[in-house]
Amino acid sequence: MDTVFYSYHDFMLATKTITYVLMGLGLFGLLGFWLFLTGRDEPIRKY
Amino acid sequence: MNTHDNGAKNTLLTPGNVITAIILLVGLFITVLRFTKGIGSVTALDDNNPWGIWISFDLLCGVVLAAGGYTTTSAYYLFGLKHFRSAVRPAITSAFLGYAFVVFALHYDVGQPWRLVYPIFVSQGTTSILFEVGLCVFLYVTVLAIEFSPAVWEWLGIKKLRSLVLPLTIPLTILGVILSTMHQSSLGALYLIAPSKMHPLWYSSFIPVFFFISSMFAGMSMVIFEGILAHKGLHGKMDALHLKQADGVVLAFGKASAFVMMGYLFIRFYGVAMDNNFKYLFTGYGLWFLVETIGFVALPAFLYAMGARERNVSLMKIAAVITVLGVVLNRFNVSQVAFNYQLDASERYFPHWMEIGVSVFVVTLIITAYRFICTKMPVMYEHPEYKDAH
Amino acid sequence: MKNQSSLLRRMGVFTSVLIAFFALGQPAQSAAKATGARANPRVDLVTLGSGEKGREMPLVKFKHDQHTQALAKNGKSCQACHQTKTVNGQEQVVFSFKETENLAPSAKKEAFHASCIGCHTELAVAGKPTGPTEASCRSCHNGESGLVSSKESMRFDAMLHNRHIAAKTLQVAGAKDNCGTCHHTGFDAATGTFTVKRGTEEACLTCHLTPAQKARELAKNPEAADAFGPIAKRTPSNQASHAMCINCHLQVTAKNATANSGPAECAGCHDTKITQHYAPAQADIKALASMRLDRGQPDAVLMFPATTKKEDKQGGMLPVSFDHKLHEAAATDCRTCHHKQIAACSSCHTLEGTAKGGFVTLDKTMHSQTAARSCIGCHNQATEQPQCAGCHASLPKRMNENACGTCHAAPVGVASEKATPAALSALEKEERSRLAAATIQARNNRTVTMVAKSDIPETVTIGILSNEFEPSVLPHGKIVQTLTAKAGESKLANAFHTESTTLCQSCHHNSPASKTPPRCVSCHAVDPQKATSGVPALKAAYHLQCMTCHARMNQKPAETDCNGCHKPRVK
Amino acid sequence: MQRRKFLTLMSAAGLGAALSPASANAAATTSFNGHPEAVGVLHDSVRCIGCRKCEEGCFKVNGQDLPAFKNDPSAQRPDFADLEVLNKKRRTNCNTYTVVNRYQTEKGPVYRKLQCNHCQEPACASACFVKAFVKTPEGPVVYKPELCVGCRYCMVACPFYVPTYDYGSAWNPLVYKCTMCAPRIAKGQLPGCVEACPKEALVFGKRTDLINIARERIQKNPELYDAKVFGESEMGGTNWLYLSPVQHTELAQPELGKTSAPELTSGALGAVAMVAGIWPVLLGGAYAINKRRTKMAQEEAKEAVTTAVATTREEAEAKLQKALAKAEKDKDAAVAREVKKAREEAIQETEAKFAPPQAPDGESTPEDASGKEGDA
Repeated sequence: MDTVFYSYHDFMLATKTITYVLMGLGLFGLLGFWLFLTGRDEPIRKY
Repeated sequence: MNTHDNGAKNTLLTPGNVITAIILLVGLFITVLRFTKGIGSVTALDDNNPWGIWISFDLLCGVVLAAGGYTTTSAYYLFGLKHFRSAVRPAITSAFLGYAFVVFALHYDVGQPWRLVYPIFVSQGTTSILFEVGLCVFLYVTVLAIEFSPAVWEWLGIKKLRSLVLPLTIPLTILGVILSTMHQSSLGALYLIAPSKMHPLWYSSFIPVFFFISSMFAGMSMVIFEGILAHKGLHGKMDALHLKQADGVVLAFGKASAFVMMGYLFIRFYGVAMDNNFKYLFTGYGLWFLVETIGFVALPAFLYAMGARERNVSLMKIAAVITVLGVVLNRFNVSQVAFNYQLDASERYFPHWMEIGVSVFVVTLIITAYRFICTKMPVMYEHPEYKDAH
Repeated sequence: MKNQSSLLRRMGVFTSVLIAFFALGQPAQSAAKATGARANPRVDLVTLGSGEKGREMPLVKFKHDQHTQALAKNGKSCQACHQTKTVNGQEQVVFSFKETENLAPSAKKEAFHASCIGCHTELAVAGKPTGPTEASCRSCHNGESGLVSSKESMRFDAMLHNRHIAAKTLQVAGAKDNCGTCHHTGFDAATGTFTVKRGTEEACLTCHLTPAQKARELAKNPEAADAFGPIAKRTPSNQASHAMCINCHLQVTAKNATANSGPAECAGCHDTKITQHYAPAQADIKALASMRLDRGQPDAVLMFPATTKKEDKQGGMLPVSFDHKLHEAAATDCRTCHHKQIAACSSCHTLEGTAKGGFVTLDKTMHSQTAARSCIGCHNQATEQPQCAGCHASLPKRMNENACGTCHAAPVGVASEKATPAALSALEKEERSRLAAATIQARNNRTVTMVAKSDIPETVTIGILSNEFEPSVLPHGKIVQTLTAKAGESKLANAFHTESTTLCQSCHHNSPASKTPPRCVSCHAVDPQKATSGVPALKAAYHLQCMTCHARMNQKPAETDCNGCHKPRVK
Repeated sequence: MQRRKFLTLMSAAGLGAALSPASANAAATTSFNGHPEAVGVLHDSVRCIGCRKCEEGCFKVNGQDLPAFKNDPSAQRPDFADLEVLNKKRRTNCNTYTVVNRYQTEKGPVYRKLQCNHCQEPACASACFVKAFVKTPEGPVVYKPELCVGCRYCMVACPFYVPTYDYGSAWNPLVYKCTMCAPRIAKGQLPGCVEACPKEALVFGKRTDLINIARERIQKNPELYDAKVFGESEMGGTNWLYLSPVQHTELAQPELGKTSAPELTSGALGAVAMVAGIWPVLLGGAYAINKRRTKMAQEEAKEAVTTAVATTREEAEAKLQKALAKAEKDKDAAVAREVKKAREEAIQETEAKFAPPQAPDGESTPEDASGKEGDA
């Protein structure tokens, strides 16, 4: 599955697309981890 | 809109209303022209100058002047500066309106506005800085809409939706800062791709940083500036807390602005040093660069500092106006004065009156919408039912 | 009511933001585009300044000729501004302002102001037209006046040189010619006299370095010296030439006002059109042109490759029979070839290269393609004249290996076993010179017969590509005749066009010389897609060949005039 | 197991391709030189005579697709025999894919053809946020009108001022630029302009071959040519290459440097990911720190009050004991009443002294301090 890139543009297009997807996943992942991290601190208050 | 407050029929023909009506009519006329005869019929754009004031003012200035949203929310929610409490809602409101109308104004500028969602849903050109701007603006408008929505729910009395949104405040604030950082800087990064077309004094590989840092004090100064306007026009809509905190907001944001602006001033000159562009400082463009940096950054920074030392709120308000003008000047310098600087005068761009007309139209719409929201919804005051919970 | 007025105010703020930008933005743009005052070129501008630090005013651009003329009108001489001193028994003008040479800047400034304003005021009092007086500083110190110098360097070409040699007003006591009037080997400052030594003449610039050269040399080494002595004591070229030329011209005029004395004002020498100003009479041109400078140089020489290595004295290549006399007439002056000093090329440039010759080897000295002073470089330049450029533009400028023998040929009348570099270099100098002269004579006598008219077609019809045009009729015979006639005018062409088919080969290239060259289409494909890489297809080949030649030889039709060669096809 | 699952997920999303090690560090250690088979055109200004045949050839191929002529057969065709237009500085527009301009130089008039240079690293493609420009492996940079939003960022980005816009169209305004006749090339034909050139001032071929041809021409006639092949390295190289008798800047060819468009923006794009990664950490941290600090301040204040109250209470108790003892001694009830009053006074006084610290603006807002909304 090794793609040959002949131009830097093609390379960037591929890597940036992946990065954007990972960024989205990462943001949700961090939020989840934050909740996991602080889960025992105190109960989440409901309004 | 104004008549809603006054009610009496004889006030319908006030100068303010007449001017608003004329602007809206002219705006509608240009809108019709734009969407029937094409962009060329209402603009002075050409093949050398594809971006006019609809980008310079409506997009670049519009976005940077709406930066008050993220600065205020992060100051209040993230850094725990409680005396910004009353400034949060107005700032979110104006940011939301600012962004909404940036998107609205873009419909005039792009050739096929019905395809504006293409970059997000159809074909993602991820190498483009504009893709990033588009994605961030799209997400940030959504974030701002959610952040703003409690005011609507309170106004409409829908408690359920309101309580659904409130727990999201902190994540949304953080997301808002991330998105703002990205697209505020990316608006500057748009110009990274055209080094040969930009005057060296304004082209720098640090231009994204310049745009981001300037968005901080632009946002803060805009909050102060909007405060001045709101106190003149909407004084009656403010509650005690708002009035009590108003001066504190000015002092705190002014002080912060002053410090950020000094840092910004230095990095602008570091940029000149790193590209060895000192020689250009002694040309006409250099003079203009100094006017921008000294006259519209260093000067208001000093005014802010003096205001902070002497607790002089009115001096800070003057500084805020100069700062806002300076940021507008900077965005125009980057996008118009420095861009295509090497072309002959005959090939340069000067806006068509109808372009200015559309921009004025958009600004009028923002003001009108802002007035409507502030008179109807709990923005300047806290809704009596949710007073403790706010 | 309050709301409406606040709306108005808000609108006002936003509008003023816009206005502020455009109002402020425009001057910055126009300022950057603004250019200076319209250029006013003058030959005679002299920039005057006292050298004072931190001056407030721009330097004065002084119109010298205007002042010379004004002084003459008012009966004043050069002494109004210049001092004099005695040189070679004659009173000479010193070309710096008054006695200001050694003054402090402030005193110098005072001197300028006193003299200029004093003189102007004097004339003003007398009611005569004059220049600026007291309190009109900017009239003289006008930095943005647009005045620019159009001064050209003085070109003392062969014709001018010959006119000086022929001038009867110039004589040197006890000498049979007047070279010593200008050329000197030394100067005794105490007595103010020149020493003259005939046969050692050099160009003025050989000793009198330009101010820039002098400064550069002294910066490297304050005690720098060359074959002519220490550089520090040398008068720079501009002072030397003004002192020598103008003083002499003034003296001749003083003795005899009607004499053809040469110019004394700036425009006389520094105008681009100097040769028009002082063109010799038509009758004299021929005589002057055939004059030859006499410095004891040979007419013809056998030039041998020089080497610094003793054991390798003979070099390898056959000598070149060099027609020195012919080249003297063809060159502008001696410095065309002899640059630093008049000496044999090999005294600095050897096969190995020496520091004195800047490590430029003899091979490069003679064969560099691009250096204007090398043999090949100069001949290459000659091929750029219109009568040669037609063919030569399409030919590669590179030397080809067969060309060596054209110059490096065995001398005429020497038995083949003796025609070796070693044997020839062992001959006496006179004998070598005689051999060279004989070889040159034989070369000049050679005539090249062109291919007979009957052997070439008069017209060639090119129809293979005709589409929107009728076939093109090429006037082949006429072209050959024109080229032959043009080449015949050139001595250089006669020397180097050695074969009867040489001229043919400029068009019928890349194939052996022949009376029946291959057709163009044999190499140039009709279909560009099928053409060999780098070889133009047929249409382009024709157009390239014809158009380039026509353009270079200034021949009609114009390149874009299709109908000049092709008749449009009637549809 | 985890890793495999992750990779499977990635592949499923069609992303696995570029994660392989060979291309993972491609940007740092590999140079991108364009597709080896890509074609291009060499324009030789030494040969060009400014006859405008290329403009005519281009119009023959593309004319019917241009806005002014698309639906209007009666539209006046340009007169390509008119060479007077060379006296004006012209540029391409939505009705002309190519123009030839004349430049006065010390070597006489020199002509240069303007059209899309089909960059190896196209700025337009790099700038386009809907991938409407594609650099094909064959060489041409082609435009996909069905994707174009009309933002005109390509026109801002292009260093050669090539993309043009049809500002006159209300419903389908598009970008127009030279296509290198990509459809013709696919059919084995020459681009329209190249075919029309009478002097082969335009040479079509593989870019790698064209560079060799250009170098050979320079080498054979160094006095005719400037030593630079424009387009060889400009902004990462272009597939149109130029030879000139004078410096290329005299022919209004911009001084561009070698950095390609994607390289110019890669730094800023990289920073985006870092912002998305680091900002939540820093800002979340700031939030947590502030929240914790507020809480600590509250607890400290509470503790201080408790301690102070306790101390006072003890002291008062001691006092009371003493007083009681005295009272007992004196058996004076009235005195005992007095002492009790004193004790209460002391407690009140201490409580007032250790009341929670007041906000700077003098406002005491306990509900603020807890940051209720923020407890997500």
